Amino acid sequence: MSPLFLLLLVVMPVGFGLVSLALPKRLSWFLFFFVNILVLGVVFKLKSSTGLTWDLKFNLFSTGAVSLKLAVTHLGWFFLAISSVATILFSMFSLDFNDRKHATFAAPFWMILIGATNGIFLSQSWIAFFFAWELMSWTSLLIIGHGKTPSFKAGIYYYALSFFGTMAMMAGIWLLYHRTGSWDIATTTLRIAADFTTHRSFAMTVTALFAVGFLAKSALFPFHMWPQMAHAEAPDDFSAYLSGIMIKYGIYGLALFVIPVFAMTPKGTMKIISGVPWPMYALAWISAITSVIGTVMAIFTNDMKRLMAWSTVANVGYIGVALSTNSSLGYAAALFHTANHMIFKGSIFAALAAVKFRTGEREMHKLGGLAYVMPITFMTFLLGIIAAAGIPPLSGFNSKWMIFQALFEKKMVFVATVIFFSSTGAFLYLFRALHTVFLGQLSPRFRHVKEAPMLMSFSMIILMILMLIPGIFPGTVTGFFNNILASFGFAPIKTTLNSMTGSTASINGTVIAAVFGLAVLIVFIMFLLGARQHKVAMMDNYTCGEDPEDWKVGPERYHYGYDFYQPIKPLFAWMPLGAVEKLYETLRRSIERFGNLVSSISADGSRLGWTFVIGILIIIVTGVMK
Amino acid sequence: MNNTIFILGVGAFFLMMIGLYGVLTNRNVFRLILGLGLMETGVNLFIVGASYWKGGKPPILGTVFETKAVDSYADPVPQALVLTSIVIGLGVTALALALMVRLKETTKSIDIIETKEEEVNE
Amino acid sequence: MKYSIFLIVAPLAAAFTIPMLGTYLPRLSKLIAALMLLAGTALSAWLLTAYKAQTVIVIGGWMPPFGISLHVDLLSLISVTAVYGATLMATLYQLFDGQEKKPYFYMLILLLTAALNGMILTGDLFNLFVFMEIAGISSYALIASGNGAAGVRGALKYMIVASLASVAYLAAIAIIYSTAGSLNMATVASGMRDLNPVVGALVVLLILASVFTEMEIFPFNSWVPSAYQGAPSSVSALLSGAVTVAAAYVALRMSYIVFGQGMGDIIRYGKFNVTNILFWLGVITVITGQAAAYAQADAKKMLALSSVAQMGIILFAISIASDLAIYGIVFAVIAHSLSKLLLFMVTGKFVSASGTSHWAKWKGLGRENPLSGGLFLIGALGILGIPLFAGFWGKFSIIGAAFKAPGVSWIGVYIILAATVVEAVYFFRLAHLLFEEPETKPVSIKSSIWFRISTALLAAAIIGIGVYPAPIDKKVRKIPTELSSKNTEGYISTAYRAMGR
Amino acid sequence: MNAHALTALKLTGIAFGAMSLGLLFMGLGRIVSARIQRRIGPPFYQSFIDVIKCFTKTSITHNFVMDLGIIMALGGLIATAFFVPFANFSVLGSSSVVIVLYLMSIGYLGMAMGVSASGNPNATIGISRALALMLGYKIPFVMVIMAMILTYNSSDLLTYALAQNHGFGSWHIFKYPLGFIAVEIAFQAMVGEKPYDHMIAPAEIASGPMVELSGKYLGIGFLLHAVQLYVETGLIVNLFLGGAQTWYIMMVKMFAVYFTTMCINAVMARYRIEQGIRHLWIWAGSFALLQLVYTRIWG
Repeated sequence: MSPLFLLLLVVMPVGFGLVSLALPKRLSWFLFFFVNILVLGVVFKLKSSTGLTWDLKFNLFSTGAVSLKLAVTHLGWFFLAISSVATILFSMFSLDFNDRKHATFAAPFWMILIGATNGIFLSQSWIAFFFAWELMSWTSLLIIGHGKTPSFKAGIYYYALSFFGTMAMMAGIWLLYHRTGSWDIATTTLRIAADFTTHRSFAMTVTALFAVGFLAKSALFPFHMWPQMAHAEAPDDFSAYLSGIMIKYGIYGLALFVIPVFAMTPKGTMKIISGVPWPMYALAWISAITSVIGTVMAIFTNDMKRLMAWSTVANVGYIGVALSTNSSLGYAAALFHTANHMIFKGSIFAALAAVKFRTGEREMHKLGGLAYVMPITFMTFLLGIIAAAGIPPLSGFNSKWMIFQALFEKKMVFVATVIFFSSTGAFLYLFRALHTVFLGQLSPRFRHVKEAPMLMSFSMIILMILMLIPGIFPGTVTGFFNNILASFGFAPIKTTLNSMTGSTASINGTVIAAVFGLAVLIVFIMFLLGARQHKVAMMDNYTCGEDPEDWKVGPERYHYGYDFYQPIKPLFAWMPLGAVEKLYETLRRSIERFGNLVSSISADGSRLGWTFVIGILIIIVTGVMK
Repeated sequence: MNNTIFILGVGAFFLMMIGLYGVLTNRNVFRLILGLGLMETGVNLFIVGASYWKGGKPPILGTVFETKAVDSYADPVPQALVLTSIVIGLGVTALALALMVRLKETTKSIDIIETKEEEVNE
Repeated sequence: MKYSIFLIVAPLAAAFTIPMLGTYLPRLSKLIAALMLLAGTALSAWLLTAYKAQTVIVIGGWMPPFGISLHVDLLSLISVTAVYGATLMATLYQLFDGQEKKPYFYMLILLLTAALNGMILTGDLFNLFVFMEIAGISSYALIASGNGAAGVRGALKYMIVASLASVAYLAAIAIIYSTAGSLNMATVASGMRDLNPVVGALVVLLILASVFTEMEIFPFNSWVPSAYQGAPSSVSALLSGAVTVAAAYVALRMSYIVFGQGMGDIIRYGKFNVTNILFWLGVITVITGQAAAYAQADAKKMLALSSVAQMGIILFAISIASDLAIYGIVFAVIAHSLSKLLLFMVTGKFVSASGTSHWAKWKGLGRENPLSGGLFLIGALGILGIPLFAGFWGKFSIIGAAFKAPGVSWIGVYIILAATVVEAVYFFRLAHLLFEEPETKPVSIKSSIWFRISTALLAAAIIGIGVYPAPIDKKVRKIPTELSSKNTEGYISTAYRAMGR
Repeated sequence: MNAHALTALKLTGIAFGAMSLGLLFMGLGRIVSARIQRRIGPPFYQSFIDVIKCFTKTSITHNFVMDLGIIMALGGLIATAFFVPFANFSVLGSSSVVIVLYLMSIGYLGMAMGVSASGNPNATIGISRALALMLGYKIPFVMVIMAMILTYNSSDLLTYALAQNHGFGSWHIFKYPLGFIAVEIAFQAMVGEKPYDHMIAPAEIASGPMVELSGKYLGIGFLLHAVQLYVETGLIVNLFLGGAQTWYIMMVKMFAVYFTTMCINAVMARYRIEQGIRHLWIWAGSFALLQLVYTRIWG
C-alpha cells in the first residue's frame, strides 16, 4: 500500500471540490457522490495498513523543520471508516435532495470539507492537524451560511466559537513545540503527560488550551449553543453531516490528545476524585451539565431541526462523560456512542430533511400525520429515536449501557444520575418530535405529500439497517476497539460478536433482540386472533358523528403539537438557561461599543491633536512601566 | 548656560506650545494650519539654536569675516537642515491651504468635523 | 547593488517628466508612469535575486557620516520590491479600472514610490525625514484627488497628524544632532547608548511618535479611517499595500539599529523601556483596530482599521525581536500587502458598482459577480492567517516567537489571538454577505482584462505563498542574521567599513 | 427438543403468566378500592372477562401506525417481564436492571406512538403527561438502584434478590430504608395511581391514551397495564422485599405492594402535573439522594 494513498484521501476531495466550483450545480453533486465512493474505497483498502505513514518535512522556520505527517492509526482509521460510511449515505441522500428547487452551492465546499475531515483523522503532526482543522472550519461556515442571511448569522456564531477554540489550539501547539521540539502528536502526548510531574502549570495550560479547542468544536459547555443555531439553519441535507460527523471532531481531538494525556500521567501527580484525575472529573461534570442543558432546551423547542440539534448537544454530553471516566470501558463507550450517534442522528436529520424537502416546514406544530404518507421516512425517524433514546434492541442502547457501566466502575453515581435524567428527558423530546411531525392529525395541506424520492429512501433504509446491526451484534463495532485501546495503553474490553461485558453485568444484544422479537410475535398472534378491525378516517369519531367543521375544528386545530410540554415549564424556570448566550451577547455588544468609541475618536477632526498628545503620554507611560 | 541659547530654547519651546495649543483647540482648518506653522517655526528655531555657540562665525571660507580656523565656524549642517525644513514646511502649508480651498468649495465650510454622510470614492 | 540608487532616482526623474509631457501627451505620460513602475519592479526583483551581502552606497562622493548614504540589505530590498509591486498593481488598477485621472496623479504616485523607497533605503536620519515628508505630501494630494469633500477632509486629517509627527521628528533630529553630532544612522546608533538616558528617552519618544503616525499605530492613527475612506480605492490600496510596508520597515530599522544596536536585547534607556512601548502599543493597536473595524459600517474604513490591526501585530512582533519574529514580520508584511491590495481593488469595484461603500448594501454582489466575490474571500482568508493562505505563516511564526520570548509577551499573544476571532467575524460577515440572496438584482461589475490579470496574480501569490512558502523562506531566513547584534557583519559595521574606519 | 425452542416455550409461558397475574391483581385491586369506598365491587375475575370480551368485538383503527404501536407496546413490556426474576428464577440467566429500565421504555414508546396515531388530542395530552411524569419518578428510582449497584458492584436483579434470602433481617427494606420510601413514592407514579394518575385522568382528558381504543386495541391496553403491574411489583419485591424462594410467596409479596398502592390510591386526590413532578423530585428525590449519598460515603 503506497503511502501516497493517505495524501490522496486528503487531496483528492479537495481537488475535485476546486474543480467542481466551475461545474454546474447538478454535476457537482454527482461528483460529490463519486468522490465519496472513491474515499470509501481507499479507506477500506487502508484497513490493514495501520502505521502506514506519509511524511513531508520541510525546513521553514529558522528554528526547525515543519512536518506534515499523515498516518493511519487505529483511532484515526476507526473515525475515518465510520465517517466515510456515514458520508456516502448522506451524499446519496443529497443527490436526490439537491434537485432544481433545493440545490445549494454547497457541493464543492463539501468536497473540500471531506478532504479536511480525512486530513484531521489522518494527521499525525500538529501542523497537518491544524491545517485540516482550519480548512474544515471555514468551508463548513460557507456551507452553513449557504447564501441565506439567517443561516449565516447562525454560522458565524458557530465559526466565532470554533475559531476561538482554534486560536487556543494554535497557542497550545506552539507551547508544545517549544517544550518538546516536535510537531508529532504521539510524541508530544507522551511528553506532556510526563510533564505533569515536573512542569505542572505548563502542562495544565497546554492541555486546557487544547481542551478549549476541542470543547468548542464538540459543543460542550460553555460552547453548547452553536449547534442549535448552526444545525437548524444549515442546508437540510448538510445538517446530518454537521450533527453526525462534524461535531465528532472535538470528540476525536479529546480522545486523541486530552484523554490519553491524563491517562498516561504518572500516578500521584494529580488529585484524584472518584478514581479519575480532577480535570477529568471536571470534564465529567461539564459534559453532564451540557447534556442537561441540551435535554431541557430540546424539550421546550418547537423547531424540529433545532430540537434535534439540542439532542445532539445532549448526546455529546454523554460521550464527554464516557471519555472522562479514564477507563478502557469509558473510552470504548465513548467511541461506540460516537459511532452510533453518527448513524442515528444522521438518519434522524435525514428523515427531517426528507420531511422538509416534501413540505417545506420546519416548525413542528404545522406538520403532523406524515407517517401515513411517508412511511419509510417515518420508520427511519422511529428507529432513529428509538436508538437515540437508548432503547434496546437498537444501537443506542448498547453504547448507553456501556457508558453507565463505565460510570458504575468508577462509582461516579451522581454523574450517572444526571446522565440518566438527560436520558429520560430524551424520551420527552424525541416522542414530541415523533408525534408532532409524524403522528396525530394529517393536515389537509399535506394530504398529497409523497414519500421521499428513491435515492433518499434508499439511503434511509441503509441507515436503518446500520442502526439495527450494532444493536443486535454490538461486536461489529466494539470489535475494533481493543486495538485502539491498546494503542493508548488501556486494557482491552471483553466483547464478542453479540455480547459485551461491563463492570457490573454483561449483556447479549442478540438475546435481547430475540426475546423482544418473541414477545412481539406473541402479541402479534394475539392481535391476529382478536376480532377484525376496520379502518376509519381520523376525524370521523370522538365528535359522535357531528361534523367537526361545524365547530371550526379542522385537523390542524385538532393536532396537539404547539407548546407540547407547557404544563411542566414552571419546573425548569429556576434554571439559568441562556445565561451563557447572554454573556456572549454582552461581550459582542461591548466589543461593538468599544469599537464605536475608538472610531468616534478618529471621526471627529477636532480631536486629532489630542490623539497625538495622548499617544505621546501612552508612550511615556508604557515606557516607564515595568 | 549661555543666555542666547536659553532665550532661543525658551522661545522655541513656547512657539511650539502656542502652535500645539492652536492645533488642540481649533477645528477651523485655517487656524489649524496656522498652529502647525507656528510649531514648525518653533522647531526650526530650536535646530538653529542647537548649533549656536558664542563667537561662532558663519562657515564660509574667505569672506568678510576672514576667519581661517575651521574651529571658529558655526556648524553649517543645522542651517542646511533648517533650510530644507523650511522649504518642506512651505510645501506642506501651500498644499494644506489648497486643500482648504477645495474643502470650502465642496462643503461651504472650513470646519474639519464631518457634518453629514459624505459621498464616497470608488 | 550600486544600481539600487536608481530605485529612488528613476521614479523621481520620471515623476518630473510627467508634468512636462502631461499637458501635451497625457497618454504617453501615463504610459511612462506604468513602464517606470514595471521597470522598478523588475529592477528590485533582480537586485533581490542577485543579493549577496549588505552594502553601503555612498552618494555624491561625500563619505559618511557627512554625506548621505544608502544602505542596502536583504530586508530593505524585499520591502522595496513589495512597494514597487504594490504600486504597480494600484497604478494599473487606477489606469484601467478607476476613474479617469489627470497625469499629475501618476506623477504623485511616482513621487510617493520614490519617497517610500528612499525611506527604506536611506542611511541618514534627516534624509529619512525628507523622504517621509515627500511621501506625506504626495499621499495628501493623492488622497484628496478623490472627488468630493471626503477625500479632502481625509487628506487634511492625515496632514495635521503627520505635521505634528514631523515636528516631533525634527525636534528629535535637533536633539540627536546637538548631542551625537551626526545624523548617520550607524553613527547615531553607536552613540545612542552613551547619551544621557533622559535625552535618549526623549529622542526615542519623539521618533517613535512620528514613525507610529506613519505606521498607523493607536492612538496616532486617528487619520486612518477618514483618509482611507476618502481616497480613491487605488490610493487606499497604496496606503495599505505600500506605505505601511515602508513604515513597518522604518519602525523595525529604528528599533533594532538606531535604538537597539542590533536586534536581540531589550532596548532600554535608563528606566525607559522601548521594547515595552512597542509591545503594549502593538497590543493596544490590535485590540482597538479589530474592535473598531468590527463596528464599522463602511467597508473601506473597515479595511483601513484592519490594516491598523495588522500593523499592531507587526509592531508587537518587532517588540519580540527574535529570529522567528523577524521571520513572521516579513511574511506578515508581504501577506498583508498582497491581501490588502486585492481587497481594496475588489472593494473599489464594489463601491463603484453599487455607488456606496456601506457594505450592508452590497448584498448579493458576489453572487452576481462570482469572480470578484471569490477574490474578496481569498483576500480575507489571506489577511486572517488561515492555513494555505499567505497570512498564515506570518501570524503563525509571530505567535510562536511570542511564546518563546521571555517575559510577558505571552499575554499579548492571547489578546491578539482573541482579537483575531473578531477579525474573522467581520471579514466573513462581509465575504458571506456578498453571496447572500439579495432582494433586488445586484448590478454586475465590468472589469478590464488588466484587473483580472492583476487580481489573479495577487490571488495566486496569496495562495502560492500559503501553500508553498519555500522560495520566500529561502530569502527570509538570512534576515535575522543580518539584523543580529552578535553578527559582526551587521548594519553598523558595514556602515563603518564604508566610512573607512 | 432443542434448547432455544425450550427457552422460547418457557418465555411464552412467562408471558401468559405475567398477563394473567396482572389481570388477577387488577381484579383484586378493584375489590380493594370498592371495599374502601364501602362498595362490594366486581368479582376478582372481572378483568379476564373484560379482556376476552374486548378481543371478540370488532374494533376500529385509523392507520398502520396504530397497530404497530400497540403491538410494539405490549411486546416491549412482555420482553421486559422476561428479564424480571420471579421467585429467584430467571429464564434468561441475566436480568440486568439497566435493561429492564430501558426495555420498559419501548412499551411506553409503543403505546405512545399507537395512541397518538389515533389523532385524538386527549390521548396525546395523556401521553405528554405520562412522559413528563416519567421524568419525575425515574430519577429517584434510579438513584436508589445506583445505591445498590454501589453496594453489590453488580446490576443484576437476581444478585439483589439472592442477597436477601437470608431471612427477614437481610431484606433491603431495612438496609436501604430511605431508598425504600423513595421507591414506594415513585412506584405510585410508575403504576399511575392517584395522586399521580395524570395520564388517565378520566374526568379531565377522557381516560387519556385509552380514549380512541376499542375492541382488541382496548384489550391490549388492559393487558399492558397488567404486564406493567407484574413487572413493577416484581421489581420492588426483588429489590426490597427479599425476593422469594417460592412462587406463591412471590405472588403474595407482589400483591402486598399493589395493595398498598391501591389503598393510597383510594384516599388521595390528583396533583396538578407540575406539582406531581415537583413532589416526586422533592420527596422521593431527596430520600433517594440521601440514600445514595449515605451509600456512596459509608456504604
